[in-house]
Amino acid sequence: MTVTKYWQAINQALHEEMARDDSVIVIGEDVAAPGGPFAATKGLLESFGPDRVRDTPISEAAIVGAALGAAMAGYRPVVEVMFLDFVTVAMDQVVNQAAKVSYMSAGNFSAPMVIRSICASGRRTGPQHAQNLEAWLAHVPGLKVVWGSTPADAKALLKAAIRDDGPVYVIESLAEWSTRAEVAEGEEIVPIGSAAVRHEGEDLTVVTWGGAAPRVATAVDLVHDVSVEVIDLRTISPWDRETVLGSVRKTGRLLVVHDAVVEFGVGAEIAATVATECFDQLRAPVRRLGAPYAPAPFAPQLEEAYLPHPEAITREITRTVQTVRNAS
Amino acid sequence: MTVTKYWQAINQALHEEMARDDSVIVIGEDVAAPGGPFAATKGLLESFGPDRVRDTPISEAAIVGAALGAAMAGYRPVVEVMFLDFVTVAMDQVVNQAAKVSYMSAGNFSAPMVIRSICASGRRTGPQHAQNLEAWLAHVPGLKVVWGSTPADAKALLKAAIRDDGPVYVIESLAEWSTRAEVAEGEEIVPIGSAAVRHEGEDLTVVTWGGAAPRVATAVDLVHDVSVEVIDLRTISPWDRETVLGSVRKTGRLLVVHDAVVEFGVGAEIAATVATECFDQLRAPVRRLGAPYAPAPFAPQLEEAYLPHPEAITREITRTVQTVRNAS
Amino acid sequence: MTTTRDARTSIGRDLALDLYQTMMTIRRFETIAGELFAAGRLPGFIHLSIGQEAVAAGVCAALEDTDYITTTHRGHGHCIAKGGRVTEMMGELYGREGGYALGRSGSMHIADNAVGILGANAIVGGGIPMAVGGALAAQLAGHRQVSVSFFGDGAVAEGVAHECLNLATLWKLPIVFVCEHNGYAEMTPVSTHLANPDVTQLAAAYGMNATAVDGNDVAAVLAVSREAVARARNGGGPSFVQARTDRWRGHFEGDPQRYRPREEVQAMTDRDPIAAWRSVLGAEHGVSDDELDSMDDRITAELTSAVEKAEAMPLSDPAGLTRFVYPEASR
Amino acid sequence: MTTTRDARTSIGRDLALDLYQTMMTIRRFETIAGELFAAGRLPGFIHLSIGQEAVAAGVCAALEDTDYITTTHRGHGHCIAKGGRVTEMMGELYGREGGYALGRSGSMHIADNAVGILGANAIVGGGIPMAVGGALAAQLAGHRQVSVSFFGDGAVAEGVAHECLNLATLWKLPIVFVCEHNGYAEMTPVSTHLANPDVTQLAAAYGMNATAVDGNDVAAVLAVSREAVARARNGGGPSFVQARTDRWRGHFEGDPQRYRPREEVQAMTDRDPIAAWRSVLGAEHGVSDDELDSMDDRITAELTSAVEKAEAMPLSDPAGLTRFVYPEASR
Ligand SMILES: Cc1ncc(C[n+]2csc(CCOP(=O)(O)OP(=O)(O)O)c2C)c(N)n1
Ligand SMILES: Cc1ncc(C[n+]2csc(CCOP(=O)(O)OP(=O)(O)O)c2C)c(N)n1
Ligand SMILES: [Mg+2]
Ligand SMILES: [Mg+2]
Repeated sequence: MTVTKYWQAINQALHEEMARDDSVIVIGEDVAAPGGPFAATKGLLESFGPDRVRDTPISEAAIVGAALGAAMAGYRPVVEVMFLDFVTVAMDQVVNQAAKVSYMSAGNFSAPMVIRSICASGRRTGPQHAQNLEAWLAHVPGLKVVWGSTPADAKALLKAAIRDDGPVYVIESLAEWSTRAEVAEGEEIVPIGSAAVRHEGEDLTVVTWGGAAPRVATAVDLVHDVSVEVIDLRTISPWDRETVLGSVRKTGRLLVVHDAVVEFGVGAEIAATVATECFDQLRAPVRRLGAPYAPAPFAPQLEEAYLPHPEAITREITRTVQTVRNAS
Repeated sequence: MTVTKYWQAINQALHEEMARDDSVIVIGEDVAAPGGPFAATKGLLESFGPDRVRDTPISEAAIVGAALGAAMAGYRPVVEVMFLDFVTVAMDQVVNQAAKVSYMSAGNFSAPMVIRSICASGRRTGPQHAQNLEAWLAHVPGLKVVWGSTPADAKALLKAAIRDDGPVYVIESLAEWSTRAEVAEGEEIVPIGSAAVRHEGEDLTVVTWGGAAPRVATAVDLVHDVSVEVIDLRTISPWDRETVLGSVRKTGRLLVVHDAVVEFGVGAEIAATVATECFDQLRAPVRRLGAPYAPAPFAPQLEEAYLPHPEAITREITRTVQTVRNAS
Repeated sequence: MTTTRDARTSIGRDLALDLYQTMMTIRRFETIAGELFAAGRLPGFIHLSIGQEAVAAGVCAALEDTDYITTTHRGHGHCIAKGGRVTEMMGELYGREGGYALGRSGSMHIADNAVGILGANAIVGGGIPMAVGGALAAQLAGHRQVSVSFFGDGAVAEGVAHECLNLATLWKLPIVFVCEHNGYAEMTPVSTHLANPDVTQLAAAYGMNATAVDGNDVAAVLAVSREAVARARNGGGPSFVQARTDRWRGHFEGDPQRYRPREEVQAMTDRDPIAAWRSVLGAEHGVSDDELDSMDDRITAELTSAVEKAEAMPLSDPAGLTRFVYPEASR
Repeated sequence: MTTTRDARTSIGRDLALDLYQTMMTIRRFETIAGELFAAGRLPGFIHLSIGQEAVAAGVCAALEDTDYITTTHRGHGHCIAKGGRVTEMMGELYGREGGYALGRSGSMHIADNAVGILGANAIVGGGIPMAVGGALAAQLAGHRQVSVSFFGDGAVAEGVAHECLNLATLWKLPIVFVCEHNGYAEMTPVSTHLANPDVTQLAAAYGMNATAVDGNDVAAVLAVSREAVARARNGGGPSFVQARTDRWRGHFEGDPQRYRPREEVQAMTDRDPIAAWRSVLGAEHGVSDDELDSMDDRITAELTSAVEKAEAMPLSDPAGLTRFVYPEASR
């Protein structure tokens, strides 16, 4: 274990996987010579050379598709689509092509590839650079979606993603870029699909992930009268139903907290599933906390109000626990 | 009232709105001289001339964006993105640009434009032509999403969409293309955001829309022992919460039926909202019926099994009504 | 433009017959598919390349099994020419368990790892980046494989095509872009969808070799393809081939084609690539009409058998509906 | 290339001073913004166009208020040159209620209907289709307005740029595509991102007039812009202008620029478009250094006041967070 920053953990994962497996290649805008727009790919070019580490033009559709073709032909490309918002120009390649290759060929081809994007929520990047679009990706059969909220998870999930035989979308939090924490050297892998229970509790289950997870942690530290169980989903699709449902069966209450717009967000899937599966155990209505129905605003005071901040989370925790079932 | 086919109703809406308002223009692939790949724009070129009705290259991003620019500059473009699956190549223009123009300019600009796409579910068009992507669009603040399941609604919603001052995504069902029903001539407008109660009932609320709505209607005709209230959402975003919540408060049960993949679909938002808002009234767990977690398959027997068919719907209706609350 | 005479001289009798066989197999496959579709036996939509067979045959004759191709909604011909198995193809058109994709995908998504068919594609332009990726893999592996992307004139208006031309040139990838230029994007003529209908000029602007060829002349297509493929194999980077050809049928089967006069299609049949090649076979290789007729019969028999086998295949099993959403085995 | 001498002769003293004033306003606006950013007073990221001012000034001097522009993440200069108000711009950079977008949008999304700024854009290539749409509206309305899209060399690799070149040429739209070619896409040099760095060749292939110009020579930029704008106004369709220029700063403020040697930036300052124009003003229009210095002072004063006003603006009000998600009033 060494103390490592979030971005360095990502960097380590790339270094380790490229060293381990010759078929891993890295392509993207500014990833080679500049070492990545935010340094995540630093040193890869020097270590693995210009064939395996390539700067690309600003052509997200072509580079995602090229990664796909290379994956079908035996490589394990890791392609960087710088900000998650930019996947909008490569959506066909992600959704219609990469995610469906295995299915459409009945397993004759597979697409062992990773797409990495930053989500910049909380960094004042404005309406076209701070979207939380994980709900779109999760709605696509065949595409796995992971998002580590800690340096250790960012690293371990990326490694798992690279080793997965299908396409995995890896989201990374720019707001956590310089967060330091203990990270294992070498072979720590978080299996895709496994959530982490960050905090055990009895009264309420809070499910969160990605950019919201650190704010949930802060909030939980502020709450003293409620025993909160916090689950960091880590994998958004396929999500860890067992862990979440098991927890809600115990606590009887659910609050989902995410940075995406509430409406039609990932929280809806989790809340709806829990509402169905834990119907008899629920002691209070399932609740969701997320961004209001608006694009991500730029100004700090607006973005603060937009994203679920710790005070709002504690308020919602209290509110959820205080709701009592009326006669039905 | 005259009996009109679904596609003719769309065609009428376009004719009437172009005649009413000079600023309405129609652009898209094959929409002018050929009269539309499926005849929806038939006769527009002849009636309104080549300036206002334009065939375009296969450049969805450019044409959606051009429609946006023209909308910002005072026109009301109706742009056709042939199949809903193809919006993946224009997603930036739809989501980052059109949907956000009003917000990003604090109202200095608006984008009164319509994007029309066919959803071809049920027509054996395979994994890249039969996706139900309404959940993506609904997750985008600023974008309204409507989907008429009858000729009358297809017409009235399209007219409302054209008159709306913001961007509206209009989805149309290819499977209903030749369905005939009574359609008002002229000024029938369905306000965006208003659902239709297709069938009143006491035991269970079924919420549906688009391609699934006709199959729900068939199913309900097959069910005799349960009193079912059927709501056709018509507008997916912003959806008619009052009508749905009011109905579930009465029936105590909810089943959402849609053709999209269940996971992270629109049904999740409705089920989660109902689970929260009608917690005290729910007599059974909210349920969702939709496509399994797989791309849309091609073969008829596979697609039949993939989409919620009437028998599956009746089974789910019965199941939902039979569930009883256990002690909690 | 390579002249037909130059091109022909490098083609021996066997190869000449192979080219004929490929073209005729495509023609018959699609004619039969069209009939089956009209008879209501095939679900969905199908798009035929009748009239365009020389492009598929000529290009693929320059390729090895290990080379890659991607193609389009109008891709039966390319798949057949690249070595795709007609029975599994037919089974897929029928939506049967014995089809290439167990009926999941239909006519627009034929893929076969064994012969380098990375896939047909129902998204216009959608397959081009995948071919670039095949070329990238080939370059990385040092296998001297070549990747070919087939696409139509309509696809040239999709931005992703240009991204690929730029990227392939920058990276000197072993790829050949083959634009099958039939003058239509669905019902829209090229004059309405491309500002410059000579796509070689767009491609050449990136700095790659770009050649126009008569796409109805299989020898000419083969000649330019060989040149382009050799360039790619030798590290010379990408090439662009524009093959002008004719779509005899509607955009899809059932298309009433009100947007063009009957005479236009009539004139196309006068440029029939197969009839033309039949004459060459007779005149230059002394192949008799009888020999060709019996080859035609063998082809018809093979395809009739493929249809019979497809009809005998079980329907795709809904129990397997969610199989292969994720890959089942690791590589 | 239009020679500088030809270009200059058509510029009178007033216009010459206007061009200077525009360039200097951009330079000072951005210098101040850079300082404010370094001091931690501006949130988010900002991208400066210092060194590129002659493109914005030269192109926009050929435009009317009613003409449209779209621009990019590096768009302050274009917005200022098109008549954007510096106080509202500064307020937006600060994220204040008095900013153009009430603080919602920041530096990369300045828009102003009153002077035809359809918007800056944070998606590379994302604004180009919008400009095409402005041109479409102009064409439909018969207003003889012109639309200009500013974008960088990096944006040329985005497919949508090509879709727009094709569409605009097909429809003969009144648009000028202005590629501000500073040789970099973020940290990546043009040799790594464009197969053919001479973008005029790509544009010309569509059949439109495409001209390269020294983007550091404001007179030359104005001259080619006037030509292109006149062509557009007279129904002659689109033009393409490639203006080679220099980005003196990092991609964004705070970029350590390890990817290029200091000398490269040093050499750029020797090609300073403003210094060059100052000499012209002196030599050809007899404008004294004093006159220019006092103009500089007035500009600085105006911008200092803009900063003061911005600092005095209330913070954006979170109560209005969801306002304008849908347009509030019908047109
Ligand atoms: C992204 C996308 N847009 C539109 C379509 C609908 N479409 C299918 S084929 C076609 C025309 C293609 O023309 P071309 O590339 O010339 O190929 P051809 O059909 O002539 O072989 C269109 C518009 C599609 N499948 N994908
Ligand atoms: C679709 C998309 N991809 C990537 C980016 C990240 N990005 C912002 S600016 C930029 C470089 C743009 O280069 P160029 O077009 O030459 O403009 P310049 O910065 O040189 O003015 C990149 C890659 C983006 N904003 N949008
Ligand atoms: Mg074509
Ligand atoms: Mg640049």
